Amino acid sequence: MSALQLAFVIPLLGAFGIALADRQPNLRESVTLVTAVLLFGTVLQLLDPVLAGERPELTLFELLPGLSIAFKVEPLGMLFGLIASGLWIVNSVYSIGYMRGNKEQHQTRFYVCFALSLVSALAIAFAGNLLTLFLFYEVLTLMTYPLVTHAGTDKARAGGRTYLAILMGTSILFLLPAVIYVWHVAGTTDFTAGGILPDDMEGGAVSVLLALFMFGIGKAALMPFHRWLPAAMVAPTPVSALLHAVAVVKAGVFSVVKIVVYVFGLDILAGVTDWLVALSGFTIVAASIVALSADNLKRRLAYSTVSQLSYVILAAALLAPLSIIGAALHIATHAFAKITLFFTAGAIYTAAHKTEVSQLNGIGRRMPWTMAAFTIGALSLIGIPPAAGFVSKWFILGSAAEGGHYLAVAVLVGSTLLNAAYFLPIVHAAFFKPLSAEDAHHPHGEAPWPMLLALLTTAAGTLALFFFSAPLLRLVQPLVSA
Amino acid sequence: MSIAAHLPALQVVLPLLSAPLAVLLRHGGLAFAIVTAGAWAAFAAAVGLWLQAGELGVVSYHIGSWAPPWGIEYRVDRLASFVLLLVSGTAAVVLPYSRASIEREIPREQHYLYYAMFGLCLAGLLGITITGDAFNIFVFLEISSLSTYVLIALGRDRRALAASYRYLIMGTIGATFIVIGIGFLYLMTGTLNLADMAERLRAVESSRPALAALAFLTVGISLKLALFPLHQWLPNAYTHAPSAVTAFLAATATKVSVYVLIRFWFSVFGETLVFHNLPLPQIMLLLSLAAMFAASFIAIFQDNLKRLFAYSSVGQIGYITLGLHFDSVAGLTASIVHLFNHGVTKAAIFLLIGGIVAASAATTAQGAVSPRLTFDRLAGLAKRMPLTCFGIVVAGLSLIGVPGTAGFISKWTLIVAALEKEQYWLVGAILLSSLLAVAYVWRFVEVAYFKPAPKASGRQEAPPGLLIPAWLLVLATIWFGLDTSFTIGTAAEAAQQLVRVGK
Amino acid sequence: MKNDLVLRVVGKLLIPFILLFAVYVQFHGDFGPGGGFQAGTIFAAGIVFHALIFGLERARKVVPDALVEAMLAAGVLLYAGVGVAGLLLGGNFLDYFVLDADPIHGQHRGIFWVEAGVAVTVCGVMLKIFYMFASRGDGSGGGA
Amino acid sequence: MLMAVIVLARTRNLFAVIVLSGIYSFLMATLLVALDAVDVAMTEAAVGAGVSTVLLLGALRLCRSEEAKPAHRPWLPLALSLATAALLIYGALGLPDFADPEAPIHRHVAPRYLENEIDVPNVVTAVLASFRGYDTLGETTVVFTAGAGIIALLRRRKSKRGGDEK
Amino acid sequence: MIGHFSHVVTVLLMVAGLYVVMARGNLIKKLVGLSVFQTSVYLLYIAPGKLIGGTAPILAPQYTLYSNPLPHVLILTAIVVGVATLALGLAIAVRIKETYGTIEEDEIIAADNAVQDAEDARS
Repeated sequence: MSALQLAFVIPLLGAFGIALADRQPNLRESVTLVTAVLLFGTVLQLLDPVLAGERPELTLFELLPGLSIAFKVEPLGMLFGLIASGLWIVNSVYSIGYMRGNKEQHQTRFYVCFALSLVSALAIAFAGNLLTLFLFYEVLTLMTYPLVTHAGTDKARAGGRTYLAILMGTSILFLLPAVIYVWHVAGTTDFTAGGILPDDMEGGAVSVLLALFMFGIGKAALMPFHRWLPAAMVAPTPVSALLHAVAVVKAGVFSVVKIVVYVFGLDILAGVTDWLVALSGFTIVAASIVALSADNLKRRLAYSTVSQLSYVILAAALLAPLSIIGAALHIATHAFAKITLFFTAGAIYTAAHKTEVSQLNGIGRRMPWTMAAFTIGALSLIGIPPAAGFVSKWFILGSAAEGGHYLAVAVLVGSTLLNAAYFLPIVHAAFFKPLSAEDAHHPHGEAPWPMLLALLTTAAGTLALFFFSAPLLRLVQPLVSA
Repeated sequence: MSIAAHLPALQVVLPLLSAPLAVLLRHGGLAFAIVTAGAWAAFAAAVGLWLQAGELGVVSYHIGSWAPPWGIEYRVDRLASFVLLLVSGTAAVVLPYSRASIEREIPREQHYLYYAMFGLCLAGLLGITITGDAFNIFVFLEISSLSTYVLIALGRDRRALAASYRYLIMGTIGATFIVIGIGFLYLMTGTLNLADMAERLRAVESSRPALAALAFLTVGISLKLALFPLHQWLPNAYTHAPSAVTAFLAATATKVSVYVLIRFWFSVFGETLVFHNLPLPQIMLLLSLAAMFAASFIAIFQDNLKRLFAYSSVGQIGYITLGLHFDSVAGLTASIVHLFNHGVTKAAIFLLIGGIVAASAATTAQGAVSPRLTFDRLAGLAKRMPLTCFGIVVAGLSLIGVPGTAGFISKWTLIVAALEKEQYWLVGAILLSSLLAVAYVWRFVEVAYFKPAPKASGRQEAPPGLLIPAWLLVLATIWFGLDTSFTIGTAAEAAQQLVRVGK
Repeated sequence: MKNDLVLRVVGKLLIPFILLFAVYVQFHGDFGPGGGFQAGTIFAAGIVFHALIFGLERARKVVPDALVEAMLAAGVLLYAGVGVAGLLLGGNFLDYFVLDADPIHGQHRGIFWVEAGVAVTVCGVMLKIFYMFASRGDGSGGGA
Repeated sequence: MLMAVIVLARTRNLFAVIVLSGIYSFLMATLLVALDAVDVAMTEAAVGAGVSTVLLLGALRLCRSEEAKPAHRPWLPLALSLATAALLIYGALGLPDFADPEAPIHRHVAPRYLENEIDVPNVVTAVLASFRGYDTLGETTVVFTAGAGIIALLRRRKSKRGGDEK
Repeated sequence: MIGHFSHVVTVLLMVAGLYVVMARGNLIKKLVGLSVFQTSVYLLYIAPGKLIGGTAPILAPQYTLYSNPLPHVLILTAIVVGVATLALGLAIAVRIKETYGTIEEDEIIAADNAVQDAEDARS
């Protein structure tokens, strides 16, 4: 069986095993971990061939005449696949600590859906054509829905409703017709370098199509379709991590980049993406401002995600080779940074039962490791060396300046300041402000060790990506050189 | 005698024979055995005919060896063979299900009559589908209708009677309209054989009786297929009929009526008459849209699960008729595909609901108040009946049109048809209405999965006799969502055949 | 009305003729108006008279319920049976030509049995319905 | 005939209604005879005037015999029926003239029936039982369906129906 | 116009029947109307089959011109179907009478709504 097939079979079996091990928690969690590790191993096996220029393929069956469910691994998908499967390991470790620490209900359902979400994330990453992408895009939504509504409270159900309504609504209303339209005009939906749309397609149709795609991919949280992200904050923290870093939003921006590169092609888009630059720029700034005003830590992180995602869209919309590379890199760097931040948020909640920014005074003394990790994540998002965020931002900024998109430049600079404005105070308060009075009476230390381990790992990863970004670059190089 | 040559006759006669035998024997078990055998035989025959029609294009059979137009002809083209498969296939699945289902819903000494009626209904529907003779359509329509009224009236809720009566009145009016229409056609052409009629109609095309006939047939058939706003009989009938009956009807009765409509529109009147002399397509478009939105919207606010899905059926029929109005191969294909896919999906849903009825009937004292599936009683159902609920969710996704289910295929073909005609706003309408489907399906999901069960009741899944047939159909909805070579292939061929004839 | 002497006498005299007439209509169908359906109805009417005059119970004795229900089915079976016979003898369904060496005679034979089938079913159904309605309510005399 | 029907539509005493419908059927039968449709006339007389009247009366014995006053003025049905009428007349006026020997129904299929190739003088019977024998099989099945259906509905039950009769 | 007199009669009969079905609330009255409606359709078929100077289609040497037998056949079938429907409808009406205690449509609907409301109250 080829590595590609294994990449789908392993997590499926894993999910099955987890379901079987319903009654014994230890067995269940170990199954999860083993699956995650195996999966990452398999995906790694794909890396070398892809670097060597191979494109492993796998065609399952023909869904419609001339349209089949097919997979094809190319650099971008490889990158996303690596991130998803790699972070799953860390996330599982973390989940075990979190779910046990907070004595959550329905843990089996949780782990099963988690595994299945990973399957669909990988399927999206390796999708060989639009139809396959769309199929698993929807599956991912459905698989994450139970995770979002995990608590089962009215609040959770309301959040889940928003989550589902926006993601399904946009995908059915905009993405599906876009896919069908592409098939209608191009006669195929296979991703091919340089795009598949007929060259004689007039600008009006192209920009309409682009709009359909950009709004249809609600997971990319382009305003005004970003509301689901904050709404989904009702979910347990590991789920938030999954949504924000591992699978969901990444699937969104990944699809954006993939479609821009492999369906449109940079040439045909020339001149029709200005509105997209403007809109994503607006999203970046607006979301940052909201984040600034949010006191709830997770909510602040959520809006930060919204703005960070638009970095990727902006970069894609710039249509310069460098910016595309920047977009790809930013998917990776943001993943690591944001998962770190969510892990720390969860750790603080588990250890100190604090959710608001204003309660974090002096917590750095109680949880030094956690807050250190938080600092690294924050630096990365702001884009300060030696954190990975700097690299991707640099590429984007560079290409923007080069292409003379001064609006974009301004947005990037401004948002960097805003990022700093909403992250650094937390760091400052955590380390240099005194503990508040009542906190002094309930002593608490770090979160349980699995959580700590997880968040330190990702923090380390954030740093590593800065120092060893060369392999990443080598991986995504072909995106534009092809 | 070689079986193959006589498949068309056997197709109908076998189930038809099973009914009187069942009455003669007066024994539930035997009746079940015979009628089921008849249904399976019919299914086998349908498969055979599907293959034959694939080779020959059209299979013609002269009953009584009287050549048409003097005798009655049986005529199986691609479309007919497709519908035959749907009808007999559904029956073949639903009948084994009935065995376990009606135990709880119909008094024991009635069972053999239930099976007899079922056999008759099946024979009637098959007869309508296969015959090539206008008046014969009417006769078999009545067979299926009368048996249907009885089957509905067998429901244990007294409202089943009222529903059945209402259906009888509306159905008979519809049938009479059809007779009037056929009468006009006969008086203008002097023949009853559809093919012959089509040819001779060319001469008197767009004469007033021809137009009147078209109008009467369309109205009458629309009554039978519950085209909005002629659907009033449907919700009550589906809600109060026995579960197995609801499933069977939802999958077949309305679909066969659609088939008859297609038959008359495309095979007899032909496009020029239907689509150019009258504003019929526009009317059809409006009514379809009305159904897609109004009915689905009403469905959202239903408090009774069966009723909810009954209204959803009315809405889904809108998609089918919508495909008709395009007057294109693509549109016709979409209609036919959805006709099939929706049949399978709805049958699955109603069978599963029947499972819920049975399970909750088991909890309430035997023969007590028939359990009404109001949402408050379904809270936390997923804990008690995980398989059933999951099945309903999967089928529900198919109603929404989520990729990987049969419903997605229907939607895809429908949208392609709309794009082909460059009616972009219609694409939007189709997608919007499927959001309504999301709404009503999710009402069930939230109640069943995320509402705490009233009392900590243990797990009590529906008996396997009910689960297995239902899940067969659920798997079918997934299968036809992934491998469409059969559905789309056949539908496309059928559509081309029809349009070519119509030209 | 059971014990009205005149009625009883008239009935006794009349009913055989009604039944006879039914039989005539049945078999004369090839030449004059009439046929299985009318015959069946008239025959049933005769029995109904009997029931009205001599009471439902005695009628039930003459033509028991079980028999009636059997008639319902038997007629259809007979009709379809003729059709199947056509099949077995190598013709199409309901092909009467093959029922006899001489095709025309075969036709006659076929029509004869078919009409018989119709008559049996119709008569059965009429009686059944009558019994049903009659035995409902207070159980005494029938509809009229 | 029209009179009968109109009175029938007006009166609310169901007994009268049924008798009227019986009369109506008889008139219909005579009219059919005038139109040479002796078989049909015979059947109509037996069925329309005989069987259905008995049936209706039987049913009436089990129900109330007065119809309640209609609560609301039935404009919608009126409109619908008039629309139907308009459509019918529209269509009917295009039909061949009454008793026009050139009408398609006399030219096309029927002649062969009248050749009497199977030597059955009563052509109606011939067509009924042989040419279109399958229709008649269907007809018989319909009757059978009705019979069996009525058994299913009216047979006295040991176990009472579901307890919804509150 | 005179050539279509029979049609006009037919139409009027039909519509009267149809009106009774749709307008009247009494179940049995509805059924009567329904049978009138169906019966009148017979004329639509039979009348055009008549030929002036023709006789009933019962072949005999002394006649040459016969009316068209085919409509007769069809209508025979139609009559039977009609009466079957009527019988079934009556049976249902009787059962309704037993369970509801009335055969007036309005009252039945009222009763059902009552039950419906009860359900909604419970939920």
